[in-house]
Amino acid sequence: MKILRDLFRDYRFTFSFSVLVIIVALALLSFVSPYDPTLWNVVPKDMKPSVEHWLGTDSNGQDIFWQATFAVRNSLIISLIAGLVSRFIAILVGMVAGYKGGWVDRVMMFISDSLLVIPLFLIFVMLAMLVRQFLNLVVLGLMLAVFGWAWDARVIRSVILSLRERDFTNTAILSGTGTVKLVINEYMPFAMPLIFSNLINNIAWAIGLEITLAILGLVNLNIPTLGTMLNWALFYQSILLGRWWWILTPVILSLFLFIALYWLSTSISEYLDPRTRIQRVGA
Amino acid sequence: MDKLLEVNELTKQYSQGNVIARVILTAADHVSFYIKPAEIFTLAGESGCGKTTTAKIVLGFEEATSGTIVHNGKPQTRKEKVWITEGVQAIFQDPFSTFNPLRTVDSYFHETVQNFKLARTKQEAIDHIDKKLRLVGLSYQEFAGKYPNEFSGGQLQRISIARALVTDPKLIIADEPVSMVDASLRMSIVNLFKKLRDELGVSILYITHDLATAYYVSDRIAIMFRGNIIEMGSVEQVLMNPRHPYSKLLRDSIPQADPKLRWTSTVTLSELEQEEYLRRGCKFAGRCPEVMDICKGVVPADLSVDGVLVKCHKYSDTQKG
Amino acid sequence: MNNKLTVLRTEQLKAFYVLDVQGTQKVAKAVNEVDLAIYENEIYGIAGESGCGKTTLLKALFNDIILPLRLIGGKIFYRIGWDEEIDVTTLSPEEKRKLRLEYISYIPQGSMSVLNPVLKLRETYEDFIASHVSGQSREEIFELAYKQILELGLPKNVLDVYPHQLSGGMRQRVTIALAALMKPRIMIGDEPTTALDVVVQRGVIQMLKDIQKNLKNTIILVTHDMGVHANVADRIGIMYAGKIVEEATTELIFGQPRHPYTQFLINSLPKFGDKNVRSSVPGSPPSLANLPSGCPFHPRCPHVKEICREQMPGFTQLDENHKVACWLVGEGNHG
Amino acid sequence: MTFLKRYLIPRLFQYFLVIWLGITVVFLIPRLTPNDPVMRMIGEMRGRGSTLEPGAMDGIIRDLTQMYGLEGSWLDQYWAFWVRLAHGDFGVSFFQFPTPVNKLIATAIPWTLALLLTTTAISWIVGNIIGGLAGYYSRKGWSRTLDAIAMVIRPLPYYIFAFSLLLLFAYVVRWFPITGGASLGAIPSLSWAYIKDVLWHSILPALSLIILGGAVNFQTMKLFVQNTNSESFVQYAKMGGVTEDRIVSKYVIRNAILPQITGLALSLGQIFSGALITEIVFSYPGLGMLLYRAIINGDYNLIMGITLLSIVGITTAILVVDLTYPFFDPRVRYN
Repeated sequence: MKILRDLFRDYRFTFSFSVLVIIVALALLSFVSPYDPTLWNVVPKDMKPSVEHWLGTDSNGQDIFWQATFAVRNSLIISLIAGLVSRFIAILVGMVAGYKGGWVDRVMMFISDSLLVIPLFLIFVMLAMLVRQFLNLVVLGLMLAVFGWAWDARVIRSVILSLRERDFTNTAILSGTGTVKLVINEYMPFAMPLIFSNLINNIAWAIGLEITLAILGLVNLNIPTLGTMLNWALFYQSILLGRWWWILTPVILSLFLFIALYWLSTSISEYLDPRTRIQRVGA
Repeated sequence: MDKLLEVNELTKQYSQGNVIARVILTAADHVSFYIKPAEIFTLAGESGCGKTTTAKIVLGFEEATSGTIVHNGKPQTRKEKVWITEGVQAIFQDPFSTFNPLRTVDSYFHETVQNFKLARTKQEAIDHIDKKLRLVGLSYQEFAGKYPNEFSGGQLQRISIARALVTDPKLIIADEPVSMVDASLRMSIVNLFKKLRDELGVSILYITHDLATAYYVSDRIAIMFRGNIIEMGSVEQVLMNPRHPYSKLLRDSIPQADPKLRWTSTVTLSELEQEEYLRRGCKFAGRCPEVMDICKGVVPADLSVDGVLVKCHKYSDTQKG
Repeated sequence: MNNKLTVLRTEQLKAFYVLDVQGTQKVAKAVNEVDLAIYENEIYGIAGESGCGKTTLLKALFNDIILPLRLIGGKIFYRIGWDEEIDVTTLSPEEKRKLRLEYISYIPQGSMSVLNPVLKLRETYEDFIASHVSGQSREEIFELAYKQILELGLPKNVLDVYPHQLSGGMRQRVTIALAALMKPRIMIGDEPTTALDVVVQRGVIQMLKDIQKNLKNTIILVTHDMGVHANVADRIGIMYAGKIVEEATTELIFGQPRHPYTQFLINSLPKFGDKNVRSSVPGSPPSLANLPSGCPFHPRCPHVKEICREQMPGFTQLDENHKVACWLVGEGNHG
Repeated sequence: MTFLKRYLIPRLFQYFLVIWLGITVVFLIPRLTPNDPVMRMIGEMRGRGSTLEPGAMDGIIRDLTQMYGLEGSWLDQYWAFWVRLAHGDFGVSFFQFPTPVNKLIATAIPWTLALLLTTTAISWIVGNIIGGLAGYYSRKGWSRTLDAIAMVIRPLPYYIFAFSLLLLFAYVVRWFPITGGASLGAIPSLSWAYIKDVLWHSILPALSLIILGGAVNFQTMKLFVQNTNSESFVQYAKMGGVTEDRIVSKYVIRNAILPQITGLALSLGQIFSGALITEIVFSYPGLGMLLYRAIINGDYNLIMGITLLSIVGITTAILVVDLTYPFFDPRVRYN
């Protein structure tokens, strides 16, 4: 509780926390939506925002507000799958590479370095081109996860490497503790804050990539996500036709979502980093 | 003679660089010594002399390039961890790094008791731990539930010793245990070693650069230089009357806490550490005040002079005669 | 002795760390009412355990007070010329900068990281010199630098390399040479030999003594190693919990220590040829953020009296070179 | 150990290994996906309503199989794939049949290179300089303001940021042209009018890349500088009275820039991907736009060509950046 109180002192944390609460609430609202998001022409087309349709309606004959709740929910699902699965890979690779060392380390780090270097976006485009019709939420999330772990594996590895040199590793060994328990008990508490803030960044990255792929038409456009909403809005030339309510909904939602996620991760990692804590003290 | 630990011809080489470019450094070069039961044996030398490397190999944290280690007559194998089978424990230099700052200190004790199945009930475990803590002048109540940063360095080092005692070891390896403890508290740690030796019969491999405490606490001493033991014997003989020129230099360079014993002579310093490692003959030949021609080409043998092992050409005549 | 010229002097110096830890203010009284008078042409040692405030005192003497360290009270005087004393706490940053290296120089704790890793030592020298002199005299000083390097027995190409190419002892000797280059009146060293091996330490101490003898200036040396103090210092101040508790010539500190803390400190040091049992000071040093009342040593003192718990003793001048702050010594003389 | 053996050769080895790995992945992707690209192609042709006779269909299938290099065992295919690459042959484009992929890429590449090189250079240099100064003077108001702005821009993905700029500056306030690399109907020439036209059209895409990249560089550099500022060698220089301008340039920024060079190398892949997306948003006629058209038209060959070329290009660029690193860091140059 004290931690939360301290965190709320940071305006960035307060802001992002509130925004995320609203966005998650939006996503949850989708469960009580009066409309089926996959059906078209359930409401009159191209209506301006009104009491009946808070954010207006689009050219597909869908209510934008309720469509947005589904979009947010699905984008969050994709990115959570991507974030959590890639976190799992990153922790595994980082811990094994860092603790084992030797050629295991070298091979794993070569693979993750290569993933960092290769223009992943193009690889995603190729993949998505080929498997477009199979791209449901889970597959897309997993696809992003398989390629999204490299940076964090490196970070976790370097944390382990520096901790391995500390004597408490040896103390634990001399206390008869096994390797797996040692890594979990001794190293995870140090790596956790990093893993957590990287998880948030990774979620943002996944949402961003989904939007890009969706705009290029490389995902299943019948599943509402922030990206597919933008795709339809662009497809129907909503800007040129002056239907600002349609295009602005996903744009503003994503602007707030990205800023909130980033601020959340920076405020938390700053809070947990003792060095910056001291800097704040002196200011 | 009864030997608790025997180290024979231990060699450790490190290679630096990658597959194409490689330099091999010998950190420990055919190091041999033994430790008797209830004895404090000191391995002394400056940084990079190989004393810590030797300790790590004895503990099984690193593997030797060649050589054998025998515990109580049984050779140390790769599979069996020595601290489980032979009761070897260790304490480290930096008391603040010995315990994870995010864990309570007592958790290490309970973990050890659990892992080694030293108690059946929680109360039994606490009693066992309390007994060990009392040996170092602390008690269970004083430390249960506390984190490392709630103790001073001296207290933590004593807790560290108590932790090592939980498994009732025969041998404790202490790597520079007092170098980061304040002078006013240093003796409380060193005196503990004596107490463990005299009352519990524990042997201690004391690794240090501080010859003054080594003299105070230990029975026998080996002085290392660039991977070799260059002189070994009882502390009285080695430190009060050093034979090897390097031992003399090292001994005389310890600043004595007595303004009447100020240095009068000057020293020459070596500038190229790596060069000394790679030197062919005696590694000290580059700055030895008593250097002879033979020193630069031939590695001196281990000679026995008045019961002291000396690795120096100066004494090859006395040996023959 | 006391007709010696005082080159650096403090009056009731108080420097505290003020930290705001998650809403609560924490004050660490690192330097607490310290009066020092350090003479010209001497090596003054400051001894004490970790966390006694000796490094902070050094920073204050160097007039380098940066947040979260704050100067709470007191004055620091440097003597400029023969008879002019200036209170350096009132100087502007630029005036402070100019005094450094020229008047008072700093010898860091010997480590890799004090020298800029991407500059050759020559460039580091050049930065330090050019910040203080300009024009023709700059070249002269460079010539002087090379001459000095040879005199101090350092290899003459030492300035043509990068810091990581030198051994620790060599780096440390270069920083000492740099500190002495402009013939400062005061040199300040913070554990300059602690990270070094014993043989190298001996060489570095030799060099420090040689420099002091040549320049006839003042060196203030902080170290926890009483052996080093015994070898180099002319006078020693023993610091405990932010205060100087005893000050005397080296001979007196080692021969006739009067403060119980000093006595423990001296008697706990092992000596060759003497295996008599030595004991430590009981207990642990106090935290500077939570000092005991009265004399800060009283919880560990075997001779504690009622007054020790209540009041901090003032100094008793035992003779002109020896003063102690302890209720056991010279009772009634405390002010 | 020579620098060549210790640094250069391992680095080159890694370079070729990465290229090999990347190209192999590109080779494997269509073969590992559950989807036969030839049948998918046929399906798409059907979907567009073209009807074919069964005989002609077989011919097309054979042609396409050959064109994709899907004949024979995987090993044969793999070998043939490399042989084709070695000849610089990426096959022909489908949507501009039968223009070779090479030719399409060749016309697009100058646009992308010009945009990418200038924006990367500008955002790196400007971001680092401003970030460096903001880090050193982190308590100043302007530093905090810039930091707040960067905090908002930094998290935005390329598409969203570019699109927001487009909305703002091309629709809301019509300061810049909406789309294209040049005005419609403008004839490429070296005339001032044409160059001006091209620059005018490139301002918005360039600006979006510079601002976004600059914000990232600004923030990381600011952090690096704040960390470097507390390094011992900076503190030591301050204690030696080195002037502030020297400390900022030669001690702080000079060292803080080192991880930024490595950072640039590591992020080139992302920057490139971002540039492609930006081109799509602004309809800028480079590789990104070409890629977009390839995606819309299902031109797999063209996408593969762009991907392969990008992998080689990016890894080479990274190699070049990495090879300049030793010029900045002597610790790599001399063991």
